[in-house]
Amino acid sequence: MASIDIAEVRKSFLSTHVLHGINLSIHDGEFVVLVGPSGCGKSTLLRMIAGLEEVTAGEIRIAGRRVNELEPKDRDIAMVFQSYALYPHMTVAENMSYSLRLRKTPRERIATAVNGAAAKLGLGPLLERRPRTLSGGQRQRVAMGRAIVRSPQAFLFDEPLSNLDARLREQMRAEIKMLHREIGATSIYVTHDQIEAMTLADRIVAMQGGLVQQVGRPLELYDRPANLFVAGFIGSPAMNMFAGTYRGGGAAAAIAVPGGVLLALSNSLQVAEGTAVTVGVRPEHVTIAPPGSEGLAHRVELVEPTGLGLIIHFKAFGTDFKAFTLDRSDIAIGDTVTVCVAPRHLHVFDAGTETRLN
Amino acid sequence: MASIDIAEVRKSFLSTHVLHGINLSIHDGEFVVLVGPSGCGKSTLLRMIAGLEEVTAGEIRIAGRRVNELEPKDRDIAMVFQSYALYPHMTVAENMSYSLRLRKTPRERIATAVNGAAAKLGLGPLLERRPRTLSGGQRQRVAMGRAIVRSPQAFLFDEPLSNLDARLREQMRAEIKMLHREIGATSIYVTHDQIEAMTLADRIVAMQGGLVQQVGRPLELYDRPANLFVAGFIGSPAMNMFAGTYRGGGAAAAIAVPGGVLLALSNSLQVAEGTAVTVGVRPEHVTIAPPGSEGLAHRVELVEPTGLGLIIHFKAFGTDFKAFTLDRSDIAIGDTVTVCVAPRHLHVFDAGTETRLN
Amino acid sequence: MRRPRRATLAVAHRLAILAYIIFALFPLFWLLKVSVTPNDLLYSEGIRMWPSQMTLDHYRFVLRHSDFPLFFRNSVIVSGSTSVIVTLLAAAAGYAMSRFVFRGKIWIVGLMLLTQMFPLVMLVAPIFRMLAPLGLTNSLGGLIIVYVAFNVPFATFLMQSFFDGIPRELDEAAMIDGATRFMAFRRIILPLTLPGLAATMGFVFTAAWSELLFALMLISSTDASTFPVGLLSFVSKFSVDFGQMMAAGVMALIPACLFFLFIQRYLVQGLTAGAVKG
Amino acid sequence: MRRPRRATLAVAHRLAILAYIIFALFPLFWLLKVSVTPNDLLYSEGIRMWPSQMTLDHYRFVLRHSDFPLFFRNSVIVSGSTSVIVTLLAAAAGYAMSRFVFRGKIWIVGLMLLTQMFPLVMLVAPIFRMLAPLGLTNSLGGLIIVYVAFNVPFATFLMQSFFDGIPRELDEAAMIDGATRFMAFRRIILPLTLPGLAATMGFVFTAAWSELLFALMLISSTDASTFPVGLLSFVSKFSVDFGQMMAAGVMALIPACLFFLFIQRYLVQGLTAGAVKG
Repeated sequence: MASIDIAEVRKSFLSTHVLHGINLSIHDGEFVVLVGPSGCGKSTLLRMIAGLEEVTAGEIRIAGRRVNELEPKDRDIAMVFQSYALYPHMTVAENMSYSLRLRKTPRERIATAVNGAAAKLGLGPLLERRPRTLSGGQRQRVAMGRAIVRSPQAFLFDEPLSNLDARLREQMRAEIKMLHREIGATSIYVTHDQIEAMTLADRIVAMQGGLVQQVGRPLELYDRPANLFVAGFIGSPAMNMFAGTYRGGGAAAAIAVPGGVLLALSNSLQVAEGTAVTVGVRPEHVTIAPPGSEGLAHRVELVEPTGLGLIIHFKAFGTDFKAFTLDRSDIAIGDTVTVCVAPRHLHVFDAGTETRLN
Repeated sequence: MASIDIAEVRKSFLSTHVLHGINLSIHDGEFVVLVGPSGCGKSTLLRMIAGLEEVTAGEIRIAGRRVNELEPKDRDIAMVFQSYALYPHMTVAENMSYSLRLRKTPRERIATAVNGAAAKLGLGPLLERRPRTLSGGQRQRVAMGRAIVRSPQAFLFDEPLSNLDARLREQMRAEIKMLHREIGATSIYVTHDQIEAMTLADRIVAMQGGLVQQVGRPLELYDRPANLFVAGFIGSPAMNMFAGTYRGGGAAAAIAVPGGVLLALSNSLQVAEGTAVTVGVRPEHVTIAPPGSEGLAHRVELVEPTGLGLIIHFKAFGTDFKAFTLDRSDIAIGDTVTVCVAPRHLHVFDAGTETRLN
Repeated sequence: MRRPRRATLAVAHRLAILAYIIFALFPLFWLLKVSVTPNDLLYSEGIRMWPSQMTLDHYRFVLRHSDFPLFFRNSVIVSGSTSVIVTLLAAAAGYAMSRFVFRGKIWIVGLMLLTQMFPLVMLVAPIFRMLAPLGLTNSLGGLIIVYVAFNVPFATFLMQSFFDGIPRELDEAAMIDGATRFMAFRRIILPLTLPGLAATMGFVFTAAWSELLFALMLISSTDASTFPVGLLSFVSKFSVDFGQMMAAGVMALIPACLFFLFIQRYLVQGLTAGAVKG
Repeated sequence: MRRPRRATLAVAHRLAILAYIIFALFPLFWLLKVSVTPNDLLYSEGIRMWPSQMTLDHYRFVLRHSDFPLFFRNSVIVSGSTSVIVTLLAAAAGYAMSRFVFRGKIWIVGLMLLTQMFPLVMLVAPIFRMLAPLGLTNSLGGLIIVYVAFNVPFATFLMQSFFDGIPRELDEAAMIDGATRFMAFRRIILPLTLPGLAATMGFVFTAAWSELLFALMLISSTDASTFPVGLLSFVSKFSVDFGQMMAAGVMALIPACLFFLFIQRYLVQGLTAGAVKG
């Protein structure tokens, strides 16, 4: 277990700049998730920590020691790959013990470590099997086992669940989280799946375009996204967004939106009257009021049942607007519904800089 | 627009049997989703309807006409592929008009059709671009446009959204649904994603192991899954399942579960006393009661915040049990919670045949 | 392992590449050098990197007073026809191998490999016996037939791998759009395989261009001789006229160079794609 | 297009395959037939599919009274050494080409292609001049050196494509597990490329086995002659002794057949994987 410090790290491939100065401190025992769309640089950053990519500029420290120039084998980290990268010509036990055998660990200690890890992951009966005879979930477990056996300073995960089906992904996600609770090792986990990030992370690092967009606890990112990217990326169904203009001159601060409506804000903003803003509202915070209630009336364009609840689409504020409700109400396409949003659920962003204003 | 009838259709590749007798009637204008895990035969069935795979046995009829022996080009269907399969050496307009040009449609009618489809899909400014210069979402739209231009008898979709990121998938899903409302053509859509199936389908066909497991409206499958497979496949977070024994002898029907607890049922079942059953409960129907309430007390093992709500894991009835709540309660790992489930939310399946009993 | 070690590796790596390039280019350079060295300097300055005097006499002589222009023409006809015919056949066969699954595919591939391993020398006599009654010995036509027969298997293999690289869904989309299998092949798949066709054609062209055994054995008259046979005649002479031979050799390289320039951009595309992915 | 049309296509397809097999197998069959036909029947029964009498006399003569056992031994030494050396070099170079990105990669590949297109005939004289002072003409060692030099580029290409098929993540997993790059190569990647190594080795072996030009030009003594040169000597004779030549030819096929049997299961694996995917 060790802390990992990343200072002003940059990465270029020939003339392509992939990372533009990343700063990040990961505490001992913390579970940090790097999340972002493909091409955001998250995997490159992970691979630089692992030593699989050279550092163009900046410094990476593991347990306080600069590792920029160290070979992967000398960094004492373990990695779980997206493809699992199990050695096809070795049995499960040989896969798991390979790192210890390379280190000339005594045979009894290898056996203890392998059996311990196998017991933790329920791999006992599979130890003599070859990877190709295993199911996807079992391979994933073997890849985890290979990492655990060594008790490394840190675990690195590169989208380890993305080759599994939805059901198994949900289950393995919980298992990884419980395993982390048990072992407590520093972990860095890369994913493009915001639900995985939300449920696994102690802290999420949201990345886009080679830059860190926000770092924080999962519900911090969900409740107070720092900019439009994080607001749109985190949460499903995705946040509704629409353009507006700030009106702070009168008695109460408000946002003027297309259609001549004023949305009241709970606090006034530190921006000039008339600033162009983008307003965000999560679908679950859009309330469908009983008929006859005060509020804005809209025609329902589409109703999507997810089982858990309904996603109701209507045109509002010049955009396709979604409301999410757990009620199985009888709302149908063509109905007119009254919609309201509480001021505390409005997220306001500067339309130019895209950063959060409230 | 046409109906599609599938009668006792079977498919074998050499000695591998992929489909074991499929019967299905798709009505004119209906949107049917074939859903199931990979390898269930859903894509093979779609490809047989398209004429890309030969029919080993049985009959496929489009608009009442047997098409088993027809070439794909003579079936008057359009297909959207997972990889989009756009012709890389043609512009967007050429891609969209290719089928009409093959049919020697007059040039003015081609232009009208292409411009109409482009307008519907917002492809107007892209008509002269080549596919490789487009983003994933734009390519998806071109593939849709290529299908629409022809006004075919039926649309076939082969996992058309699985190459897009989560956000775009959500958006395109709604667009496909709205497009179907507008055009009203018979559509068959293949996916492995149960949320897509739930939100898009007029009727869902759940498949596994080359067999149809259940056919019905989305909420029918969600509320009354016909067997364990459908129960586990539809819904996220996935349904909790545990073993029990039927007790119908006394005053009220109930299920005895490990730990000596009796779960009351709302109706008695048509099975013998002592039948081994599997009980399912959806996580959102598991209620965390206020402290001090009557019910079963359990220690919380894991809390997963999804943003929308919390998934709370605890050990119950000999399994990892999940509850889903929209409340951001302060429940933490190690807390003891009281849990209750309403009898009407219990799904009971025969442990042997795996079919629904209640 | 600290940075100095890595730097050493990088330098060693680059040196190895440089050595390879020199090794590969040296014969070319030597060829060029000898071809412009006057005969009287060839032995006296044999080890110098570049002669003190240059001359184009060898080229002039070869072009004006030898049969090489004729050999060149013959080689162009034979190699050109062979490469076109083989490429057409291989495209059709390769497409079938790529798109259709059938029993015995493995055995066909096995046979194709086996025929590639045949010591061709053994076939000279039977082929001569087959062609003679048809009047196809001593004729460019006979040579073309033989070259086609021997080049089709590998070319098919090559074309198959190119077709394998084009998603099957494109054929299927075209067939659903209203094309027959053949139209899908001709209008959608073939245009996308142009680099592959060019590579195959180039491969076959150069193979035919440099083939010696059958060209030597099936042809006895100078009228139908090809370039390699002409070059060999230099060696067979009592005294080798290196200057002229090398001048002719440089000319022999012309089609190969043209071909490389021609397919260069396809190669760059292919390699760059691979590099970005990796 | 109704079913009958489809059935016709299927039949045509199968007939085409059959024709191909017959075409590919016929020379083999002919070879075998002539090799067991007694000399007196060779011309009288020339067009019969199988002679009325069979004899192994040709084999006996070739084995006992000719230099073919010696040629066979020489060929085995040359081809064996060449294939082992080339495969080792190509494995190292192919791994580097597959795993490392470096500037100029495209030019190296271009050079490799260019050297493949070289009419080898032109290099005979310079190579002879280079090897003679070192005493490497008329020696199997010289031949091995030449064959290695000419086979390394394509073999490297081949090995690169095999390494490209093995995910990079396996090297990386091994390096994170504590291996150096070289150990990852030797202990993880190389064992997984065994089919590729076998294929490359077989390819080089058969290329060297059937090479004629340099074997003819660099070697003049019978002691160091290889099989193809021996076979050619039959042709050069005033009257060709077909029976003996074909008997020798059948023997020449032995290593190719052994090799095919040896790599057959790897081929089956590879092709089956492709078929299931398709």
